Amino acid sequence: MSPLDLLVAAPLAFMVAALVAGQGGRWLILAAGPVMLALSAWLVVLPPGVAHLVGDWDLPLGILLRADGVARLLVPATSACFVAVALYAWHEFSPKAGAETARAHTFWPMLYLMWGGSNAGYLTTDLFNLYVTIEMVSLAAVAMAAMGSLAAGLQYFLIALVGSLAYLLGVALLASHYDTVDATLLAVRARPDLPTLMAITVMTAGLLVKTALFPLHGWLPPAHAAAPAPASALLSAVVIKLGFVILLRLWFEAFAEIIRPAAMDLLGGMGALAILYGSVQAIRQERLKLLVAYSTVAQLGYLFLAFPLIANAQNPAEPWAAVLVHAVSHMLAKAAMFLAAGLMLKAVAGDRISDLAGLARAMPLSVTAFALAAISLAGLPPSGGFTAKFLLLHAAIEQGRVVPAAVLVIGGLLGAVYLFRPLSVAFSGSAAPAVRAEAPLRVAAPLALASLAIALGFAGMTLIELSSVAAPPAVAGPVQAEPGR
Amino acid sequence: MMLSAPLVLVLLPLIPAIISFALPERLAAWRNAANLVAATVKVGIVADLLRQVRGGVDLEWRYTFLPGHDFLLRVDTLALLFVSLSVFLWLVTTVYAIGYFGRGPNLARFFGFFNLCVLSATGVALSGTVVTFFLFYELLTLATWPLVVHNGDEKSLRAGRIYLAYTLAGSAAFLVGILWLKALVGSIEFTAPPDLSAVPPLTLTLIFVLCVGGLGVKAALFPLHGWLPTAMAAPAPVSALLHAVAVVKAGAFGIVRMIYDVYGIGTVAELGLGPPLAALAAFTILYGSLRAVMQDEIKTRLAYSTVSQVSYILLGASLIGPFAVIGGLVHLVHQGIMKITLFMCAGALANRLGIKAVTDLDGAGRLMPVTMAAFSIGALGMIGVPPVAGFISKWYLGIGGLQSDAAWVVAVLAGSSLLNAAYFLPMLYRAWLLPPPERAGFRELGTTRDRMLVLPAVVTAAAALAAGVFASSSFSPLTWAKLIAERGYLQ
Amino acid sequence: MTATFELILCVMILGTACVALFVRDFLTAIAFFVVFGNLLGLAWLAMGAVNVALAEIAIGAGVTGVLLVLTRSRLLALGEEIACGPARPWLRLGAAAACSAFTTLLAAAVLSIAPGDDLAPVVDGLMPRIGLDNPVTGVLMAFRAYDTLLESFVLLGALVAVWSLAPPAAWPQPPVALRMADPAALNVAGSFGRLLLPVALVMAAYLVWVGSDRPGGAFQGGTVLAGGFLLAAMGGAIGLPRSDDPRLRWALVAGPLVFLAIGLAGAATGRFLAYPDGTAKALIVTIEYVLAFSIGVTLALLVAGPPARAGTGP
Amino acid sequence: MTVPAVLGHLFPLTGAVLVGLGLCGFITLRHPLRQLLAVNVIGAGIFLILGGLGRGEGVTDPYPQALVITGIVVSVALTALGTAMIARLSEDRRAAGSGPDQPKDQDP
Repeated sequence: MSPLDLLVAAPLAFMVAALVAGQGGRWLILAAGPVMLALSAWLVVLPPGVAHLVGDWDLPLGILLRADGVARLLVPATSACFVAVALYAWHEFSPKAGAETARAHTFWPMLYLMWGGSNAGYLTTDLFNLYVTIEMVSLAAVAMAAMGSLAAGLQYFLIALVGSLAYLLGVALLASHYDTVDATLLAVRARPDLPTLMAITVMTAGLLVKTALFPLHGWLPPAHAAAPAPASALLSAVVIKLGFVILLRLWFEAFAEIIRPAAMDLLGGMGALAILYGSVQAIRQERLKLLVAYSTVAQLGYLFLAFPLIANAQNPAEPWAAVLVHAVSHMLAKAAMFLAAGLMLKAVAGDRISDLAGLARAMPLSVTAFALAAISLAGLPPSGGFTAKFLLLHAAIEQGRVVPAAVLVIGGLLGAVYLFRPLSVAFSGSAAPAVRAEAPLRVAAPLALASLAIALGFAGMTLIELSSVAAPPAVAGPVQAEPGR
Repeated sequence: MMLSAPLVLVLLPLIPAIISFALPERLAAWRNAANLVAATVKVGIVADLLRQVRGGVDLEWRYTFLPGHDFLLRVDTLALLFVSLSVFLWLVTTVYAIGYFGRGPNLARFFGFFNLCVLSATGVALSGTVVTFFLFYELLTLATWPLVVHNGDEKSLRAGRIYLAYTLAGSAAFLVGILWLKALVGSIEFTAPPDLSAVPPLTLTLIFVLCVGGLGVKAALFPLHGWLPTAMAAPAPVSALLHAVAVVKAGAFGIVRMIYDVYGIGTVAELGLGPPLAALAAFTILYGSLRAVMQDEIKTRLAYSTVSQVSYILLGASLIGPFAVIGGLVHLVHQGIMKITLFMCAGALANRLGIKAVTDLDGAGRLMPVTMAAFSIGALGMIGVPPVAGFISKWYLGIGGLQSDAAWVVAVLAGSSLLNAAYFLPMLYRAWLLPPPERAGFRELGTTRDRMLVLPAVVTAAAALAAGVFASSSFSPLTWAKLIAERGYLQ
Repeated sequence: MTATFELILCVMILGTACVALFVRDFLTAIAFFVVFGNLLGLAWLAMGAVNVALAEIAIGAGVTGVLLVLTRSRLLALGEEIACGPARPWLRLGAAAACSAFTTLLAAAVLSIAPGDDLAPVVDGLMPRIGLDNPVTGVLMAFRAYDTLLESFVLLGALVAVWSLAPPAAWPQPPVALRMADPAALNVAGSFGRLLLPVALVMAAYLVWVGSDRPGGAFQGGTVLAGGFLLAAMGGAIGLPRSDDPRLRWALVAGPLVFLAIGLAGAATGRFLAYPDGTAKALIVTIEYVLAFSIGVTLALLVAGPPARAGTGP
Repeated sequence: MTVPAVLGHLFPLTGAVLVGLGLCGFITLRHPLRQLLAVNVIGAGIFLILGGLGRGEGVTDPYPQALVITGIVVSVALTALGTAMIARLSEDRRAAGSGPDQPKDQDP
């Protein structure tokens, strides 16, 4: 038995259980939560370099599972998100007064499907296997988005479908060309010829659409803003990350040797524009959830802004760690923020930022969760978000890159502008508005996630060490790397 | 030693912070007790540290925060100067805040964030590396914001927005500066100034401008002072401790660190950075005083006075001569004690008599003689009348100016003193010599709460007087400032 | 001769695809899409990929075609037109230009890849270890069983996702009735369905059975089964189940669950999804039967759509 | 480019053209159901590329065959979800248009 298998098998087993249990499906989280957290912890403490082939069938035919730094950071964070979201949703997706609804029945199996799919994606090195995991996650994501707005869900569905097909087209070319779709083998075999470049291009384009990098982000804000709070949290925190992780695997592992610096700069430039555009849009929003959704557009930009910084670094391990820490802390903080926003908006029965007036008095815990998440998202210390932006800014300045450095600074300030606006409204007024009392169990979910995002700020060294476990050569260690050839 | 003294000192306010956040309003008495006990314990710890450090003990707590960036808390003489000031004033302000608020709304939140501010200010003081300093400096911003918007009205929300805009932009510039410097010369500890000789002068100057610009925001250096007067929308205890002491001093303290412990006097002189900064500080001194004269609202007048007075510290630091340094450092303490006295008195007047404008001060001395006496001592000190502490600062600054061949400093000091007199003396005149408007029977020290509101100001006023009268005693701020100068900057 | 046949086949594939995409009337489009799918099946046959040909005809053309027809009639019943959207001329031109350029690049890339069955020897070398003769089943159920396992959950997840779309009042009613409205048609379909369901069952079982040695397998068998269920439902021979029916739930999860359980049993004795020596064939056939049954039920319900309020239908 | 090369790549080239056609359809067509059909054409094209390039002497490599079968099943699953969403959206739109008496889609 290995956590590499169980982290995928267990959620799928829980999915089956939830489907069979029907109305009682929500109770399963009480078992699934501890099990998955324990498995994640097991994964983190595995000795470095643990990897095995499914069914012992050798490459190039078989599928390799691996506990690298990416998985060791993202799997536990994903588990934390799912557990917290599930605890929050436990109340929201419950059968009410005997009249069970479709959502109370279907949310839980889909949650586990998404969970299993995410874990499977983080752990595998097989590009076709990744296609299947993308679809596992997308399927659940589309259905969750459709719970809020069918129209937005349908738009998301069609875009995601084309994105996955673009990715699949690349996989098809690679499989035919190299007779393997394993990233570790491709890293050795890949040559910079037309089919390979074509494959990289279409795969990247498809994944960027799914990751919603500016200017391919159009579908994200309506879908993420309309969904019910737990679904929004999962969509913004977890779903987006899978496409990004696959991009990391492609750009820094499978094709690290053949991707040119100009391509890195292109992605970095799109990231920079995403930060600026997403932040400005977030500032302009009047509805809280749209603000948070545009914040996702902006925050994703940082992940890509880091690409050229990693590729050109003297010591790529640091920006590499930064980008993973950013992914993890964004995951935690964004899930926390959507859940906190959901609680607050539900309490005031509105959706506008101006509806939050006085909530710092009436719902101090929810506002605290929102504020802690905001600190991490704006990259203010002490938080995981700060650690990530600090390392990125450090790398940008060290490399003398003015534009990324400026964007990092401006993005942080714009982030503070849009994130402190709802807080400011929450602190306004002198009388506490009459709202329903906070349910301690539900508040605990965003509070725990946001606190984790803050706590990451104190664990910088541990995170950097974890991120470097089994890291691909292109991003490993202080050895002078020669990227771009 | 598991629990290092610097770490304990920094983290101690966390205990009352958590207690304050957690306790419900009906247990307010317990909350007050926790705050007072913690503040008193901290004074005790600092007193002990003062003794140890005087004897040459060096305490530090270090932990690797990120590769190449240590999180370092270090007790040195300069750190202790700032820490002593803040713990003393913390205790006083805690008493004052309890008296000021009584049982108002949101006090749990207020005391919680108040403690986080003290934590940050102590951290700023004890930081041993630039990055540690930055962390606490930024934390200070975050912890202060809820206090600025405490009242929740449109005015304080606007103040909060402006405050964040200024300070976050400032710290962003500061962060860029320190990371740039780090990229050039490696990690920067205050005790071991980096070797800057290999860095081009233009780059060094740019980095200096970024850092001092960033720190200058909190120090309210012209033209970065805009947030301070609007931030006076906050309740009086907040203005008192944070805006007269913790926040603005954190900026000034940071600039002192930059000049003396990061760049070093030699490099600053070589780059010719002293005179422009001194000129800017001098301009801020005069500008702040001029604006103060024009204000009618007492708190805003005091705020502009702060803008002016904090720049005395910068003036002293940028003149780079032994007497000027001592004058600047000692003013860090003196200005803090005097300004907090003024703010606490202003708060008491507003709280009890509803006096907010200078023109309402008529006869206030007769209604609240104790408060106004304290206020007068503070005001006279600010003007620089001997033997109040402010005189000592100005004296040393003046001599320092002459030493550094900058005789214009004396002119600036004289001009500023005149302006100080111009905005303080009319207030004293109205309060003591004009008749009060008709008021029902009013007892200044009627209840315990009244006493908690008024007596802290008396204590600080007495301290301001003592710091001046006993300036040459071995425990005075002046002596300590001299010790810092001897140990650190005058070899 | 073969080349000519293949050339004509390819031209027809492209032609039917064009019509299916761009013809104004959507029913015509669907008809051409089904023809297109069948032609693709022929192409796969021409390539000697009988397994894929079966899957393409049954699933790609068959099930997808039925889905499109049913959805079309639902939309028409709601009064919605499915016109060939009047895209702006410049958009059409731009799209055509961009897609031509993309196609050219893609074609060039394809041309520079040498075709070849380089992995076939590897697969053949491994086949004796699992005791099957159909190498495609070997890849699907052993060498890349992990993909197939996850895929079975994708199918299950798709049904759950479709169910999640049920209107609040409709849960847990059965999907929209597929029973034909015209009594004469119903009569014909009814007898047809009654006749065909057992045939489908037998055929599905046969497909799965031969799948281990010759073309066929769980997915193809499951699709045939689904077809049988659907025809029977259209003819009123069987009713569609309520979505909270526990028997239905077990039928849906049985395949994926057995697959997962056998995979985990492998993990307990050695490696996840590894079959102990000598048991491979038996285990694979077991999985395939249960999986085919679950796939049949799942596909049939996927086609039927989400639970609906009584009385709504095409 | 020689004639034999094209003939040897006949199916994958057809696949490439199908991908282009499908993409063009996806961009220009407005109705989601037609877009879904276009997506299926793209998918068929990709499978044809994958299978056609795995074609050896006489038979096709079982490895790409297995990938294609997996791909076809995933694709039908997604198509089913897509058609269900399109139909439900249409129902909702009609309900919204025909009057407020119809229960709106809302949070449970």
